[in-house]
Amino acid sequence: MNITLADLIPLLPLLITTGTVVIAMTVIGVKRSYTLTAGITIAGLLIATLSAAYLMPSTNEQVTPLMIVDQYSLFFTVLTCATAMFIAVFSFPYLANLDDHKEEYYLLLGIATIGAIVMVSSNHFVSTILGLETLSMSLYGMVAYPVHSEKSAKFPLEASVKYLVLSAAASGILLFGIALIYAQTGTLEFASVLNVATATPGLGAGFSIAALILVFIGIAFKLSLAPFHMWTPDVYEGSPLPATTYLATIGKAAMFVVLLRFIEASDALVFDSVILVISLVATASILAGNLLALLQDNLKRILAYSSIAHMGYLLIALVASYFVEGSISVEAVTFYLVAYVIMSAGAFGVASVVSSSEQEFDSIDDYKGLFWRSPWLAAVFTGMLLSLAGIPLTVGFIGKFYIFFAGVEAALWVLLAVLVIGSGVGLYYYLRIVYSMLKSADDAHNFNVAVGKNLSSHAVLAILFLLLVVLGVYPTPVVSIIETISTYIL
Amino acid sequence: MESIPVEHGLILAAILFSIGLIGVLTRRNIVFVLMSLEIMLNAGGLAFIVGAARWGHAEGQIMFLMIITLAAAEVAVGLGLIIQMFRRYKTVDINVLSEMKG
Amino acid sequence: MQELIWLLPTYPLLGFLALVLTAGRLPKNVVAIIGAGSVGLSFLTAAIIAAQFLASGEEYFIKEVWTWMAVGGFTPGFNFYLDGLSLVMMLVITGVGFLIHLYATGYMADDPGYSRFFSYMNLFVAAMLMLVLGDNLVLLYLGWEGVGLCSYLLIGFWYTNPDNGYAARKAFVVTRVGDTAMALGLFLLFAELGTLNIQDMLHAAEAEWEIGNGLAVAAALLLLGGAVGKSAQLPLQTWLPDAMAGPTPISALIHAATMVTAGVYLIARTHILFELAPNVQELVGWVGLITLLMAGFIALTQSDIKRILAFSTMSQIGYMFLALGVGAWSAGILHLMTHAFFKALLFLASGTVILSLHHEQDIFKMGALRQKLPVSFFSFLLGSLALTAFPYTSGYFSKDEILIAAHGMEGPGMIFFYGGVFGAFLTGIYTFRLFFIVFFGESKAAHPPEQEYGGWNMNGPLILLMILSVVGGFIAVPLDPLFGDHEEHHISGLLHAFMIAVPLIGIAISACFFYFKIWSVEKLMASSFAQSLHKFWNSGWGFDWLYDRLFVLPFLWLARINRADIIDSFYGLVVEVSRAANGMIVKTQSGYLRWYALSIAAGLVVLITIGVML
Amino acid sequence: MILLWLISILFIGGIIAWLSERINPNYPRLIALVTVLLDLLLMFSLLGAEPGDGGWVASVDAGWIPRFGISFYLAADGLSVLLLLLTAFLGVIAIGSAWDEIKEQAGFFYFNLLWTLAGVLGVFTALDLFLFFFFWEVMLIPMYFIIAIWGHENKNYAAMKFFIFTQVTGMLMLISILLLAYFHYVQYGALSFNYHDLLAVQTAGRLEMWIMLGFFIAFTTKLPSVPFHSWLPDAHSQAPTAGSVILAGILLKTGAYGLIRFAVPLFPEASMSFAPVAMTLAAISILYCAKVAFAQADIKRLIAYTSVSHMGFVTLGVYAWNEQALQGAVMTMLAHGLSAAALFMLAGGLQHRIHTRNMTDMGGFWAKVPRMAVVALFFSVAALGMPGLGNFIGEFLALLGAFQANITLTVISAFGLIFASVYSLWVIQKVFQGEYANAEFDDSHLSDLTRREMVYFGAMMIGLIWMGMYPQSFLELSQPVLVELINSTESAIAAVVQN
Repeated sequence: MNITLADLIPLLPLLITTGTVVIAMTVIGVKRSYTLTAGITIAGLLIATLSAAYLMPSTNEQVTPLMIVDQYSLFFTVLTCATAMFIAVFSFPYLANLDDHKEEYYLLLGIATIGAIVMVSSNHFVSTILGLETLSMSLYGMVAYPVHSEKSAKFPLEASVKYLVLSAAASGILLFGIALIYAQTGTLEFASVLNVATATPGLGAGFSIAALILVFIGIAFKLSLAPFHMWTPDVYEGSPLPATTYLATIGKAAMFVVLLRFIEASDALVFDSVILVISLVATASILAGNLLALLQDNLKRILAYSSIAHMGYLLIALVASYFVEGSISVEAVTFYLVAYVIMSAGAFGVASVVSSSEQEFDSIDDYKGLFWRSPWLAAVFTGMLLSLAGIPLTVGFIGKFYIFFAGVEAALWVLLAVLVIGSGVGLYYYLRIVYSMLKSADDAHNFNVAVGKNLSSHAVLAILFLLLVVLGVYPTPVVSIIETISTYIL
Repeated sequence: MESIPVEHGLILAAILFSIGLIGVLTRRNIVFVLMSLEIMLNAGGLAFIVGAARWGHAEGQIMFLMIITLAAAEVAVGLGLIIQMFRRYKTVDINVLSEMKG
Repeated sequence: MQELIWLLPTYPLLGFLALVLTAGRLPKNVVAIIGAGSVGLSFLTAAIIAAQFLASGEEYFIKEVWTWMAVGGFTPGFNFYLDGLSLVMMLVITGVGFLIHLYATGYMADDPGYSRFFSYMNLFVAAMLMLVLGDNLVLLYLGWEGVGLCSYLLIGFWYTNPDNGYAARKAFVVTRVGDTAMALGLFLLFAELGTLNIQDMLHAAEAEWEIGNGLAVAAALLLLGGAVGKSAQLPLQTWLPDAMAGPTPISALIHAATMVTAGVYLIARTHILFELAPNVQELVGWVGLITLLMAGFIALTQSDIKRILAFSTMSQIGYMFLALGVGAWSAGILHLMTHAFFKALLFLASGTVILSLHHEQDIFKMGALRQKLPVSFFSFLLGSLALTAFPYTSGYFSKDEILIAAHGMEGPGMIFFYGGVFGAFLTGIYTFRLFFIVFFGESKAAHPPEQEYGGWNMNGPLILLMILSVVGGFIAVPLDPLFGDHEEHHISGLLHAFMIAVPLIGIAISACFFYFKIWSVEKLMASSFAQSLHKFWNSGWGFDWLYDRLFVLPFLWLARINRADIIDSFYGLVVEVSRAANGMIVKTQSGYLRWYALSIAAGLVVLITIGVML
Repeated sequence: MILLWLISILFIGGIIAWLSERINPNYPRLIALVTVLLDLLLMFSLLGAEPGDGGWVASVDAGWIPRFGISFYLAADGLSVLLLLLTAFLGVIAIGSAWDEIKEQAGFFYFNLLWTLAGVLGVFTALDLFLFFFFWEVMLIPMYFIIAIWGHENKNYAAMKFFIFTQVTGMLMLISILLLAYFHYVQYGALSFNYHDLLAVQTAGRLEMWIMLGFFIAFTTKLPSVPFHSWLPDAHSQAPTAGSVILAGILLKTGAYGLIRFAVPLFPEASMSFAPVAMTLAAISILYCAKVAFAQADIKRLIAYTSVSHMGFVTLGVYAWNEQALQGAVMTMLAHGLSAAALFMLAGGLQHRIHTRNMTDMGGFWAKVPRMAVVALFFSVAALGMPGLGNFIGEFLALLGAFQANITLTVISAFGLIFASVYSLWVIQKVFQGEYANAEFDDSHLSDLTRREMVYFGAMMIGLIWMGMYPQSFLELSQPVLVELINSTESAIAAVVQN
């Protein structure tokens, strides 16, 4: 089969991003200019975002067997590119003073985004692996980026090694699982494991289950679900903040989209044992995540642990999708992913705005008295944290509401109970951070909170905050969009 | 001609995979850890070959090629990091990489 | 003019407000005018209203002011109900009340809390009038609680001394126990009869309940609970003696003349209900009898002048209960009135004595005050005579009627009769014990009085009350239409003579002990038995001791051991558990790559096993 | 429409108050005061309004999240109006009590204060259960800030406890609400969170009981009732005076309102078969907390426990579910709102003057601060249920009604009247009577109530006397609503009675 030009149109965002990276690379080759490279990347990502948004209403086609470009994938393309752009903006002041080549960072960021775009629009294992590895490879780089810098306070090396080894192992598991599924179904597309090709006798349900679980575990690692979560806090803590942000937002969202498509397509949930396994993982993640974060003092680690819990919440909606007719649980997953990206981008954003590659402020105590030193930053941060805790007036609440709704309709009482307990515990550590911001400011570290220094980052924070509140108070537009696009998954 | 039963191939792959996994668990020398990872990945590759053999498709082979490249990339990055690590810690014992915990 | 009955409580209420709002900034004489004047005004009004009412010859008269609340058939109003009973009560309250106020203007003259004192007093009078004039039980309850509050405030008037505070709280809480029972009675009555308007309620009760009906019994019992609380009868009598901590006019007004008789009023007011529950009515009699005897014995052993009078009050109210118990309603009310006269007299006189001796209350530190304090002397003389029912004094008529009625009752009537007579005998002894010790013998006062304390405003009331105590018995109380219990009981002249003689014998005995000193108490007290008996009586039959063990101490103990609220510790436990869980699970984040890999491998194995096994 | 105004005025006013601080540190309190007074005035227009169908004097209904059949539906009837008035009135009082106490970050303080009030108004008027839950949670956050920023020595713990208790139980209520909406979907083919629609939903048996419990727990946590009460003493003792006023005066009432408006009418059968348990809890609350209150040395903790004890009468009244009992519950809500608020203001005033809440250090203040003593006496007496004052009407009616529903529990609860007298008088004794004690603290600032304070207390006194002497003016407002509610649940309850 040969690809016509028409086929390329849906791939526009992907191509634009790729183009951006290429251009940036050549520019670097010609003349190293940090500002220019960053500018090109940001602009490119912006254009990619817009193009995706432009394509979204009208497009729905299978481009090559590898990629499905429908409204759903385009929606997440928008989300991915936009977030990537935001992170690029955060990175600019953060890396400004790195005593090493800074430009290549943006190449990595761009390439990672390419991988993510491929993932969100993949309904074929090949593209999944391609996207996933592209993403992971560049993430290794981003995590380890300041590794040469003597001044960098953290442990990028340790983080990247841990991440590399473990995620390679996970890829191995994933690949092995895919291979088994392939052996069972004879196709690499996301397809039901039930309709085993008639040509040769099937290898049995147990086989499919084992295969499905292997794949799920491979993905679960990337989503840092318990008990495959242990890398998360260390990697989050060790990486430079923008990389952490990328890992926590796009890395998770793209992976979950794949999981969603795969689970829906493969009818994995017809097997009670698979449902059981997923529920177990969900329970473990919610409890482990929240309990681990309880007394943690390092901001990055807290957010890492909380992300574990949040992924657990998402699994509830995923499980629900099997019991609920209609697309409500898919919508729940989708909306919650959007909410999650917004709020964790915001939370890490605040941290990276005040930090730099020389010194990161990632201890709760660093934020003591922030409320009185910079009400603006504190307000944003508080908003993000309350949203993570699922308090009204924030998008996180609507997300929680979705999850609860799906759970109730599916009558998953046990999981709901776990959800309630988990959220209850969660309140404690979110409020701990908020409270330390409320403390009197006298003995607090004085990191720079001046808005003037990096206006762009603050602008991004403003956008995120605005989204947080608007979607929290009047989510209807997004809700209806998600309602339409979710039909493409089923 | 009489082909090898699929099960056998897959069991072999599984054994390979386990060997690789155990390697990752047991070895303290990071170089060996990387090698064990290679084994795990290639076990997956073998499974693909078996599957491809079962269906007489090309996809399996393609996947195998992909896996090889992928593994190569992983190792490339990995080795780079190992060098950094050796520079900093003068050892390749992965246990030194345990400054972040809790 | 009867329309203006609402003015009665209004005057003192205005007085109260005026005194509170000015917060002691007024000069004393103005305070006195407001304080005593307001009550005087309402007495005048009461007198006129009474005259018109009696002239009109109506049986009752209702003045509706406004609807308090209207909640689904429950519609108590601020309505005043005037009939013979409430007429007597209001006259006693305003009349005696006025005299006591007048006396107090002199008695409290040197007290810094002058204005505060009169504000409380006025509030009390207002509340007491609401109590007796209210046409429904809720309004009565309002007055009931109101007087309780004022009693609390006035007992604890000298607040710097914690003992007074304790006495005040004790008085309030103990009576509150009774009030709660009464409230429950109200709930029961409303639930069963659908109204709390007294007259409608009583008619409904007559219509719906035959005699001895269980509900009637329950209701009557609960109301009785309220009555014994307020009137310091068994088993809620313990608060009254301590209540003497308050200034003496209070003891006269609240703890002798008016408030403590509210229980009698309540029972008389709802007598139909009690007639429906004969055993309860009989119980009332028993309560009265036992109380009056016990109080009598205690009074024998007291040495504090006011406490003696307190216990005698208790025992006199016992007589009233006895009267109610035997159905001698109007006799009971008559005794209520006469008692108000002579007991108020005695208290006020004792007040003069106490002041003259610079706040000395121990009778054994007095003596030979006959010449020094003539007014007090005569007050005490006449008061004591009335109290001991000396023939043709006021007390004589009322007590006489009661005992005769008791004699006429079948069943326990005889016991009531002889018990009552014996009580009168005790009364004679302890009353004149007090009288002789205080006014005769040689002076044991630390610093004897130069001259008697008080001017016209203190002596005037005393003299008026003397007259009333003597002739008060001739006042005809217009109660017959209300109770219609005037079937004449007849007892033989001999028995009657005996009845009259007994108190005199009592007087004679105490004379032999304390005046002629023929017999000596010391000899009597020689035996250890006598001493322990004396101790036992002196401690009021050990009720305080018992109640402390039964209620107070356990409550305090419970309060102490659970100060931290045991329920909260459960949530504390939850916190501890999650902390512990955190402590354990954090250890898994060891930082060792191989450990992490192990967890992945383990998870892999476990999940696969679970998945495939199921 | 006016309801929307009432709420948005507060929201906007809050923001303005916050910003105005930059101009002048004294503006925030002025702006706050003006805002709340404005609200109060607007509310009076509701009093005149002619009730439409269903007795709603005002309502707003706008689409919000159609996907879930969620609409922005506010409506007020007599009951709501009463509570709205209480809210605004105590809002003014609270601002007054904060007037001099809150010095640092005043702007943010009044922002939080007004937003709490806004949330409460929302709770009292929301007739879309999602919206109700939304406001239910919204009012917590500013309250959390008030405690956590301007609180006392142990504020972090207290604020955290308050927040977690209400949040977790709130999630249970959310589940119940969702179940209800889901059943509406199953039975009527459309999702809806509209109160009237959900009233029509048929639930039965154990499931109904579970759903009802979700509401019950959330409401009794806020009320609070044993065993969910233990956040309250901490929150109260740590909160600044204004915070305590809002908490005790208003926030607790949202729980009671929820019981009356939602818990029982939505699940009549379950509620009525559950009534004995609820009333038992009420009785326990009344007695147990009265006892614990008596044991406290921290005066604010003491008052807090008495609040729990008094709110027990509300639960008792609600689950007796007849007109007297319900009116009693409502009157108790109003009267306790004033008396508890006043007592907390007194305690706060004392703490402000002598920097301690420990009663064992106090004594004999009467001579020093007579006005304060008289005021304290008044409100303590009100609290112990003195006839002629509002609290009496409430508790008397509640018990009167409860007696018709369950004699035993009423009798037990009635003992609360005795305990109330014990602890109330104990406070008076300990603080104002006895020998003057100032060994433990510096009493140089122990001054009597200022004229401004007297105005606030005077207002509350008049309020209580009014409630006590002529409660009709309040009862009349709530009467039709309550009767309507009772009638609407009559059949269901009859069914329960038969079984």
